[in-house]
Order: sequence, then structure tokens, then C-alpha cells
Amino acid sequence: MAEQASTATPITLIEAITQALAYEMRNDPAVLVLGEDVGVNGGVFRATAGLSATFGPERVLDTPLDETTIAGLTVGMASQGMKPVAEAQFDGFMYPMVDFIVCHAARMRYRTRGRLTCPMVLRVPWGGGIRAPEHHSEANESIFTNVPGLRVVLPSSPARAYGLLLAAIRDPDPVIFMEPKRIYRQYKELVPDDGEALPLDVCYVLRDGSDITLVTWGAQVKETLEAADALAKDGISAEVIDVATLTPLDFPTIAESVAKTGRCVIVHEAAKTAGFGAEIAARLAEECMYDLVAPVERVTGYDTHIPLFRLEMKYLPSVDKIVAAVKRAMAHA
Amino acid sequence: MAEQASTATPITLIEAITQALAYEMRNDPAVLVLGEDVGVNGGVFRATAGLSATFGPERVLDTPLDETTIAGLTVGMASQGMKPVAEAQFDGFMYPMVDFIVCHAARMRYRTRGRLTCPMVLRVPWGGGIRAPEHHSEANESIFTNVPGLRVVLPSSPARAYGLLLAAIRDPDPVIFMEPKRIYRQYKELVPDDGEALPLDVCYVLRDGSDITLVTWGAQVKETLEAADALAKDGISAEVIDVATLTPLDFPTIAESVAKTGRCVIVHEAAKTAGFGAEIAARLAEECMYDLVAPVERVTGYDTHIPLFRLEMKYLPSVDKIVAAVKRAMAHA
Amino acid sequence: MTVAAQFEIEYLQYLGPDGKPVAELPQAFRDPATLLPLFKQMLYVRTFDTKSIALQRTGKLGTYAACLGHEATHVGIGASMRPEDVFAPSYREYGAQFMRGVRPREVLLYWGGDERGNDFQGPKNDYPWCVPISTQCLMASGAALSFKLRKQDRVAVACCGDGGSSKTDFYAALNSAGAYSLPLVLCVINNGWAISVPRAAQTGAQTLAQKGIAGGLHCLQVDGNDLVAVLEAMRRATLRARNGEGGSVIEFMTYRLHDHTTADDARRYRGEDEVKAAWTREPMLRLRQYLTDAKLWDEAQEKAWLEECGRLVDIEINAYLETKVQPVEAMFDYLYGDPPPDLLAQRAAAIALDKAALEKRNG
Amino acid sequence: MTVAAQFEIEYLQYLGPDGKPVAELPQAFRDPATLLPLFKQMLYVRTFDTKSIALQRTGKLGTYAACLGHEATHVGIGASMRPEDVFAPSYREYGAQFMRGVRPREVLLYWGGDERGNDFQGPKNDYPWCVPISTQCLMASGAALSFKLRKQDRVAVACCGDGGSSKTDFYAALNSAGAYSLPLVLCVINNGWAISVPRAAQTGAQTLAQKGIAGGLHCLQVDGNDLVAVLEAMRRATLRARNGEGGSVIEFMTYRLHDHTTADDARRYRGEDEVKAAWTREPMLRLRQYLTDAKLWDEAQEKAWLEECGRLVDIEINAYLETKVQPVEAMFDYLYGDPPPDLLAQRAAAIALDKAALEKRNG
Ligand SMILES: Cc1ncc(C[n+]2csc(CCOP(=O)(O)OP(=O)(O)O)c2C)c(N)n1
Ligand SMILES: Cc1ncc(C[n+]2csc(CCOP(=O)(O)OP(=O)(O)O)c2C)c(N)n1
Ligand SMILES: [Mg+2]
Ligand SMILES: [Mg+2]
Repeated sequence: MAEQASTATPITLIEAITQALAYEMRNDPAVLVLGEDVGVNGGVFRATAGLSATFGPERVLDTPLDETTIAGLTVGMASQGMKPVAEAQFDGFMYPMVDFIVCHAARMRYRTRGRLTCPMVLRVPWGGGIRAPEHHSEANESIFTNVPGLRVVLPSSPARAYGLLLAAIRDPDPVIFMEPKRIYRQYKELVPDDGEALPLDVCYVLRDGSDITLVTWGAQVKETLEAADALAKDGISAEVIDVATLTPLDFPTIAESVAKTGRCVIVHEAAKTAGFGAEIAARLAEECMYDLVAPVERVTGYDTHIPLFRLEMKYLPSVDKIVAAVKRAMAHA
Repeated sequence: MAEQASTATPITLIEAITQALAYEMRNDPAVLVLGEDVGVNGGVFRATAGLSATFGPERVLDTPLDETTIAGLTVGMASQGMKPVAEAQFDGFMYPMVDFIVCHAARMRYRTRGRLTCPMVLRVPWGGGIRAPEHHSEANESIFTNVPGLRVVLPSSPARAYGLLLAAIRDPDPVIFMEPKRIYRQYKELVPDDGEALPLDVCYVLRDGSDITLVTWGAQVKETLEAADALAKDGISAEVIDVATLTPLDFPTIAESVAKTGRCVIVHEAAKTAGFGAEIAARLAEECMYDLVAPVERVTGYDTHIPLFRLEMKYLPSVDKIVAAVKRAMAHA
Repeated sequence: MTVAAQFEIEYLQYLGPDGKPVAELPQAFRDPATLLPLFKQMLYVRTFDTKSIALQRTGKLGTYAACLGHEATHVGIGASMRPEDVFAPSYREYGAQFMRGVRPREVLLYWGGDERGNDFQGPKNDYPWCVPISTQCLMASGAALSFKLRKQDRVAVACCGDGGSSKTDFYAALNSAGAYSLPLVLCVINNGWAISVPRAAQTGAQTLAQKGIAGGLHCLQVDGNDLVAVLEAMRRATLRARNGEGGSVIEFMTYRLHDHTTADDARRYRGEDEVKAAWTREPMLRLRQYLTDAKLWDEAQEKAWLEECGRLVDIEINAYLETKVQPVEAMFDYLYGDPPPDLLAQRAAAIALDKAALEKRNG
Repeated sequence: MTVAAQFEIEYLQYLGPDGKPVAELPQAFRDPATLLPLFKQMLYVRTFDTKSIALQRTGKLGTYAACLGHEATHVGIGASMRPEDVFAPSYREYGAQFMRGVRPREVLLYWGGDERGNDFQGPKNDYPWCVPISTQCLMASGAALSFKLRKQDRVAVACCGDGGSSKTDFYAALNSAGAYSLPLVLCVINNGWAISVPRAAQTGAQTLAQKGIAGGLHCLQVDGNDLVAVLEAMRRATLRARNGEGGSVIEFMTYRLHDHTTADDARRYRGEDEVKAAWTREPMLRLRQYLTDAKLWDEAQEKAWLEECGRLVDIEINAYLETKVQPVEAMFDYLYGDPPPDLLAQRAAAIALDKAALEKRNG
């Protein structure tokens, strides 16, 4: 709830989102929130819980049920001096927004030589693993990663969610902000409501290691850290990097790690082919070939749709799959 | 023109498209064409010229001006036993189709366990270099390459256009068929109207070489072959592969070539980051590390939007850029 | 003043909330006996709905979208179609689907997280449940176009909600149906709410029926709690469609008596009073009264039939509960008609992994 | 029969094709002197259009979309707006844009392949030309929403074509304008054709104006070749918008006298007769007659003014032709407010490459 924003109790990732929204709405009158059910209902995941009561319905707009509308209104408002934070209710409902994001949001500044800009954020609960119905479990970040002019951000902890969302709202350009819904409530941490934004083009080294670099983002950070723990028991020291800001990509942090470890496994839940992991592997092939002592591996979703929930966990990368890939990499010297 | 279909004169790539459409419309009554201006007008690029006259307006449907509509009607017809070939007038107008392509076309078979299917083709004039207005020059293939259930095809010669379009129409699943508009009329070749389809998951080795593998697709095949010619003069033997069917990818053909040459430069006109070249480089990093004697390079569009036409040629990969990349690769032994 | 165009939207209601006729019943439905099997079907649907909710509450089903209160609209729509027509549902029109031969166990499988729920054994060409709102309307328009082009005497019927009528795909459906004069019936089931967003917030239009005017379609607004009105509206619309007179938009006024889905808590956003009032207008009440007045129904019959419904639904529930999870390869086997080599390799790897995990688990 | 809703669409026309009033002129435009500057502006626009086409034909401009025949509609729309309003054009409403301060050289730069054409020195908040059909309508709805939320007395005006009125974004614009009761005027410029597709193939609706009914908007159909009708329609719609009465859809009936663009050949798909007939209804003819009848205009004045127009347009053309191509880094410099390091590295590489190429060329 917005009112609890400044208390010093540990909060979940989703609460950190709410806290950041409330902070920035207090801080900047140009900021407003819009989406389906974001008002009185506080969002289907409660990300906007309390905001309507605190800031009023004119700053927390329930929209008609149409994602094209949400995207178009958002671009329209952003290009006229407001800072809208739009919500797509689920990842699978984002596709009708692609046109406005690609043709207008990502190009407004470019097209008008800076005369008009598009400082907006599109928040999207992202990814699988919550036993939800169809189209509620998609890891579709790569729809946007080849689009210049956008930023694609995907935090994986309450603190990073808070700091990166603030940064996204303040950024002068459109940011696609994907939220790993599977870990919305995974754990709590202290996130001071100090309005401190995090940088938008930095990868986070979550764990130091010397034998192999594990690169991941989103909910998979959980499995990857667990895999690193398991590997440690086998004497394998894994460095874990949360990419967090996919595009523009902070490759130097990854390169530096691989220069040290010589090995890299990339973990993501989107399908493998042309998933964003490909870009990281490609950069490694281009820039770090002489550092690598083992082939790069990607542990990803299979090249099929994430199944309905009876099978979905078999689709997603798991600790076992990560450990197996690392062991294959460690077999190279 | 459809009527000239069986004559034995050399034809351009765009004429090969028309020839394939006419062939398959004669061959299969379930095939129909729809899009904006495809009827009497014969399409803005004349791809459907003559088809309305030959097959009648019920098989060559002008649609209302809405790409969502085109996509939705196409999926609706395909799932009820027809084989629609839809046209998006230009690459930049394809984005509103993404929702139907991703949520329905690519999933119809999967979702219904094979009860309903979606045998459709979406034809799209693709890419830059024709001094066209805004949104008429985009290389946006990677919007679709991470989507399971689709095929993304991109021919680069009249013969391949003919054979691959036939294959695409006959394929039981949705195919995104992108046509490099810059080389629509680049040259003519003899394309017998024999109804012979080409396989849909095969890369084409256009030129044999031993020193380096150049992997490309679409209009860039032209510059890449020219670069190979230029390199030959310098004593560098470049193998040139036209990927042609991006997804599902025929990686073995590429791997086999790189096993021989030890070097690879990937050329495409889309922006670099998370362009489809990343997937090929990633596969090389995973599967061919021990074959590579030089880092992989990508010669691509920059990570910005293709500019309006006064600057567009400076955005696109050029022979010079390709040659320079090859020379860098050749410096590694 | 020069007038360019004029329009009028008719409202249909035959049975008032108290079960008394408010207008002369249409010829086709004047004999109450024709309504009896449909009333029984409505009771069956409600039984199914109640048990499904219970199933979800006890953890045996995933999120479930109830149809409480929509029974007259759903059953009436299903009853108005021919087998060869095509139905494109959203996600709660079980009443219509049962009339078309979809089995309750399929509904449960779908909400139970198993794609086989969409592999209807009955209506082979009907569309599966459709989560992306209103996209089914446009697919149905495409289906209708395919019927027209092939000169088939078939109608496509699509349902969406009041919220769904804001979706651009809904507009695309009516625009294309008008442009090609297609045999399409767009059923807008106005149950007052789109999750937490009330009907009034969706649009400035006085009725949702009038959206059809934008495409030159036939428009009707009907009392969706009145089975007779539903049947009559559908009769007119399907007749027009079959006669080549083109598409219709019908707005069915009903009410969502349950939460949006089992994942929702409607108390957050709507008042008790509104729900209480809606219960006085719900569809069973009036039809039961009407049939009772016509001496076609009584309490004993109802009791017996409800018992039978319970028994029938339990058979379906058991069939669902007994359906084994698909093998891991099921996620690969329905993606392409002609699966590519890389995918087959992933499939083999997944099977191997699964086997290894099983062996590990079994010791 | 119970009626749920009724609608009527008014048609506005004041000056017939022969320049004689067909109805009493509205108060605000009864003095012909108010029309004179707008007529002159229409002539200026036509001069610009003619010269631009010639420029394209001689290879000095890229594809160009002419506005021949649309002058009354375009100029009338532009004349009805206040500077602080926001205009969202499609791609041929130069007449409206010139009224708002867009310079002809900017139009030429845009069609000449240079993004700086969109960096209007005049109306800083107006939208740039919009190639993806009708998306400007929905952005304008967003702009209108931002005005309403900030309690600014501003109106957003968007234009699209008859074809554009089929686009889902157009529907989304009217739906949202209705839902939020926004100060938005949607101008549908019905020129009979969407490239080769005639108006009749776009929709089954008798008028395009009636699409507004779908969103509960105010709807009007007007003779778009009659400047007075255009002005009156816009006056009513902007007044409603400013009074908080919400959005409007206005259909302007005009005709595309030229090919779709210079890349098109309309003879492929439309008959000469239709075009010939349209020339008798074109907007200059009647307004010239009306002003001549009012003794405000004569041949000599026209000749002098056209010469002046030619001179003025030539200044703009020369300014365009003299504008140097942007440096290569221009493709990097307006992408992000805060450009990332990788992009800056690409920028540096592109500059170096360009320099090397230049040096190579220069020996
Ligand atoms: C494209 C899309 N956006 C959002 C959702 C999430 N969602 C599911 S149902 C629903 C409300 C639907 O309301 P309505 O159309 O009135 O149908 P009802 O549920 O009332 O039957 C929403 C927003 C969705 N399924 N699809
Ligand atoms: C989304 C999209 N699809 C297709 C096109 C190609 N196109 C450009 S103009 C046009 C026809 C527009 O017709 P209309 O809306 O009537 O406007 P007019 O050109 O007649 O003014 C088309 C199909 C486009 N620009 N954008
Ligand atoms: Mg509803
Ligand atoms: Mg037009």
C-alpha cells in the first residue's frame, strides 16, 4: 500500500514496485499510471494497490479493455509532456502494443529530431511458473530487444525492482519493464524508500566465482543462484550475473567475468532460438573468443510454447539443467 | 502476369512470386490471396498483378485497410480449411499482425492438439534501400524468430523465391515469407513454372570457399557475393551461404562450412543487437568453438532505426564493411 | 437540417424477472415445451459451474471462470446454432459449448492446465477457448468469410464480453463482417463488469449493440436473462446470416453473479447491493416460474433433475481427475506438422531428462 | 417494439458546387470577407502541391502524396484550431499544417528523405507526419487525455482517410475518446479511395461519420469541398470539445483528384469519368465563384496572387534544395536522450568509415 511506503519493513518485489510507483507519483506530478484494473482493484497482482486511494482516479486510470488503446494513449500522453506508466496485465497481452512501441514510442525522438519525446514505461508481469491460464506465462522479451530506441529492463529482486523502476520512469525514453511474476512474492528484503534510482545500463554480479560465469535474468536468477550453491558443494565456483537491463546491454561486465572464468552458461526461460541469450553468446563469440576455454551453453526454454501448467515446470530451466550444463563446460580445460 | 506463367523467359524475383502464386492457385482451390490493393491494382509492387483477372475477386481479396483485420481473417480462414496467402504491404505495417501471428497462428495446432491448424503464409516486402518513405524499409525478421511454431523464410533469388513460396503455401503451418524488395527487380533468371517446391529448412551454399564463411540472407546476399568477388581478387576464398530459411534454422550447413573455413562473418541489414545474426553466432559459440580460428563478426545495420533515404545507404551493410570484417578475421590464424 | 443517416436499436424482452410475459412471445418459442429442455440444460450448467468452483477451491483445478448468471444467454446461443456452424467462445460460455457437444471434462482439462481440453471430441471446427480478449471475434469473421467464399450455408457465432467490446479486434470483426457482408453473429455478453471495470468505464456509447452501426451491421439489444429473448434474437441474426443479409451485433444484458474468476475477489470493487439486485433478475428464476405456471415443471422434478445433473457432472469430474498428465514430449508433438530436426533433438533430450529424473526419484 | 437507442447523423453543406448557397450560411461565416484569406491559402496550397509533384517528377523529391482536391477540408481544419491545440496529421494535410506554421520546406525535407522535416519550427507540439495509418488518431486521443487530466483548454485534432477509418487504431481512438469524454476531433477525410480500394469496399456502413456512434461521440457528415461546411463542422466540434462535451467524428466528403502518391498510377483502378465528375465539385471552383459574386475576388487578383504564391513556394523549394544532407552521426544522435556506450561506439565507427570513404573518393 502506498501509505506504508516509508516504513522500514522488508518488502517483496511486487511491494517494491508499488513503493517505487508511489514514490515517483509523489515526486513528479507528471507521472501517472494506467491499465486494466489498476484503479480501485489495485491491479491483478496488486502492483497498484492503494494508489488510486492516495492519488485519485485521475492519476490511476482504468482503461477500456484494449491493449492497443493503452499503448496509443500512453504514447500520446508521453509525447505531450506526461510520464505515463502503463501496465499490460500479462505478458501474453502485450503483442497488440508492439505497433505503438516500435513505430511510435521507439521513434518519437528520432523521427522528430528530438522535438517530441516519449518518456514512458510499460510494466509487464512476465514469465511462467505460477500455474496460470494460457497466455499468462510468456517470456517474450526478445520481441523488443532488436528494436532500437527502447530499453528493456527485467529486475529480479525487490531492491533492484525499486531502483530500476524509478530509473525507468525518470529515463527520457521508453522503457519496457518486465517483472518476473514468479518471484513477485518469493522473499522480502529491506528496500529503503529513499527515491534512489539504479543505473539503467548495468549488469549486477550477484555472486563472485572463478570457474564459470552464469548469466541470467528474471525469475531464473533464483534457480541459477541455487545451482551455484549446489555447484559450490562440488567445488565449482560459479559467478552469477543478473543482466537486469537487457538492452542497451552492459556487455563489459559479462566480458570481464568471462575473462576471469573462461566459461559461460546463459540461462533464460524464453525459447532458445533467437532468445536474448543468443545476443550474449554472440558477443562472447565476437569479443571473448580467446578467453573461452569451453563452448558457451544456453540453458533455456525449449523451442516450443510454454505448456499449460501441468507441464510447465518441465519446460522451464531447472537447477538440474543448469548444473548439468556447467558440468559439461567444466569438462573442458 | 499469371498468363505468362509458363513461358520460358527469365523473370525477376517479384515475377517469380507472382508465378508461384498463380501456380498454386491453379493447383489448389483452397489457396487465396488477400491484402491491401492486391486485387485490381495487383499490389503496390505488382506481386499479384493479373491474379484478380485470372482467378476472380473471390480468390484475390482486397481487404479493408487494417493489418489486424488481415491477420485475423487469415487465421480464421486458415483454421477452417483454406490456405490464405496474406500480404502486408510493407514491413513497417506488419506490427499490428504480431498478436494474431504469435497468439493464434503459431499456436493453433499446439493449443488444440492438432485439431485445428493454421496453414497460412504472410508475405511481406522487406528491407531498405529503395529510397522509400518512412516505415517502408524495415528489416524486422527478428520480431518472429523467437516465436515457436512459425517458419520465417527470406529468399534472395527468383528461383528460390518461387520454390520457397510454393513450399511455404504447401506447408501445414504458418510461414512468414519476407521478400527483399531491394532486389525484387535486380536481375532475371529462368525459373521453370514446374510447381517444384524447395525444402523449407535448408541453407543454400551460393559460392564455395575455403578461407571464410559469409552467412547472410535477403538483399544483403548481393553485397556479400560482391564482397566475395572482391576478396577473391585479394586471394581470399570466401564461402557464401544464403540462410533463406531463418527458422527453423539449418545450422548443420553453416557448421559444416565453418568446420572447413574456421572463420565466419554474418551479414544482415537489421540492427545488430538481438538481430537474427546473434542466433547464428551463438550456435557457433556453442557448437563450433574448436573450429573457429578467428572471432565471429557481424556486419549489420547499426543499433538505430534505418534513416530516411538520404542516409539509408550509410546504415546498410556495404561491400566495404564486409570486406573490412573479413580482413580482420583473416588476420587471425 | 439535412439528415445523412438514421438508426434505431430494438430491445427484446419477453419474460419479465417474475416469469410473466411482458410482450407476446415470438411464434417460434410460443410453446413452453420447447423451452423445457433448455431450462434443464441451464440447470445442468449451473450444477457444473458450482462443482467446478468447488473443485478449484479444493486445489483440484486451476483458475476457473464461472458462468453463474449467464446461463440463459449461453444456452440460448448454443441452442440457436446448427452443428455445421462454427462457435468462437471467449472463456466462460460452457452452456453454449455443451449444446454443441463439448464435454465438461474438456472444460476441466483446460482449466486444469492440460491442452487436451481444447481437443473437442464434439464440435471439431469450433474454436478453442480464447484468452486474448475478443480475438475470437475476428477469427470468427475469417471463418465466416471462408464460408461465404466457399458458398457454404454456415454461420460463425462469436461471443465476447462488455469489456471485450472495447477491444480493437471486436471492431475489426464488425468492420470486416460489414465490408464483406458475412454470416457472422457477434454476441456481446454484457454482464456489467470486465474484472473490476464497470461497463460505464468501457465506452461512451449508450448501448453496446450500437457498435454494430459502425460497420453497417444489424444491431439488437436483448435481455440476456430472458431465454426467449435470447432465442429470438439469435433466430433473427442467424436467419439474416443464412439469407445473405450479413452480420449482426447482439448485446445480451446479463450480470456476472460470481467473481470474475476464482482468482478474483469482486468485493474489492463492487457493492453487495448491486449483486443482490441482480439475483432478482437472474435467468433461472423467471424461466422456472414460467414453466411452473405452464404446468411443465415442479419442485419434485427439479430435485430429481438436479440429482441427475450432479451424477452426470461427477462422471465428468472423475474422468478429468483420472486423466493422466501428458508425457513431456507432448510439448513438442503439436507444434509443427513437419517438425524440424533441432526440435526433435530437444524433444529427445527432454524425454531423456524426464526419464533420468524419474529414475532418480524412484531411487 | 421497444427502442433501446436512436441516432441521426446531420449533413452539412452551404455552398453548392456552383458557388451558390444551398442553405443559410452559419452566423460565424456569413461575411464572405472572412473566407477570403482562406481561399487565398487554398490557392497557395495548390501551388505548393503542383510544384512538389513537378519536383518529384524531375527526381528532386522522393515519393510525394499530393493534396489536390482536399484544399477546403485541409485549410478549413487548420483554420479552426488554436495555436495551443495539437494537430495529428496523416501525410497529406499540408493545408492544415501551413495554417499552423509548418513550413513548406519542412514538408519537402520529409518527402525528400530527411528527418528534419518533422522538426517543425512552428507548432512545436504537433505530431509529425504519420505513415502507419490512423495511429495518429489514437495518439491524438492520448494527447486529448493529457489535456483533460491537466485541465488545459486545448483540443486535439486528428485526420485520417476513408481507408484509415477501417483501421483498428481509429476505432480505439473513438472508443477511448468516448470512454473518457475527451476533447478530440476525429476528421475522416473521405476522398473516395484508399490507394486502389474504393470507399465501398472498406465498410458496410452507409456513412463513415456514423462510426462515432460506436463510441457515443458526436457525428457529422459534411461536404468537404465546401469550405463553409468544413468551418462550421469544426466550429461545432471544437466548441463541444472545449465545453467538456467530448469528442466528435466528422466525415468530410471530398475526392482525391491526383494519384494516391507519385508512386501510384490511378488509371489502373479507376475510371476517367469519375475523376472528371469530381472536378466539377472541387473546392476552389465554388469558393472562387462565391467570392467573385461577392465582389471580393476577380481574375486579376487571382493572377497576381498566384504569381505571389509561385514566388513564395520557390523560396521554400530553394531552401529545401539547399539543405545539406545530415552528417552520418545524425542517425545516432536522436535515438536516446541518454545514449548508451555501445551506440556511441557504433557512432564513432560510422563517422570514421564515412570519413575514410570520403577520403578514398577524394583520392
Ligand atoms: C488481451 C487481453 N487483455 C487482458 C486480459 C485479462 N482479462 C481477462 S478477462 C478480462 C475482463 C474481460 O471482461 P469482459 O470482456 O466483460 O468479459 P467477462 O469476463 O465479463 O465475461 C481481462 C481484462 C486478457 N485475457 N486478454
Ligand atoms: C498501417 C499501414 N498500412 C498500409 C499503409 C500503406 N498505405 C499508405 S496510404 C494507404 C491508403 C490510405 O487511404 P486513406 O486512408 O483513404 O487515405 P488517403 O491516402 O486516401 O488520404 C495505404 C494502404 C500504411 N501507410 N500504413
Ligand atoms: Mg463483462
Ligand atoms: Mg482515401
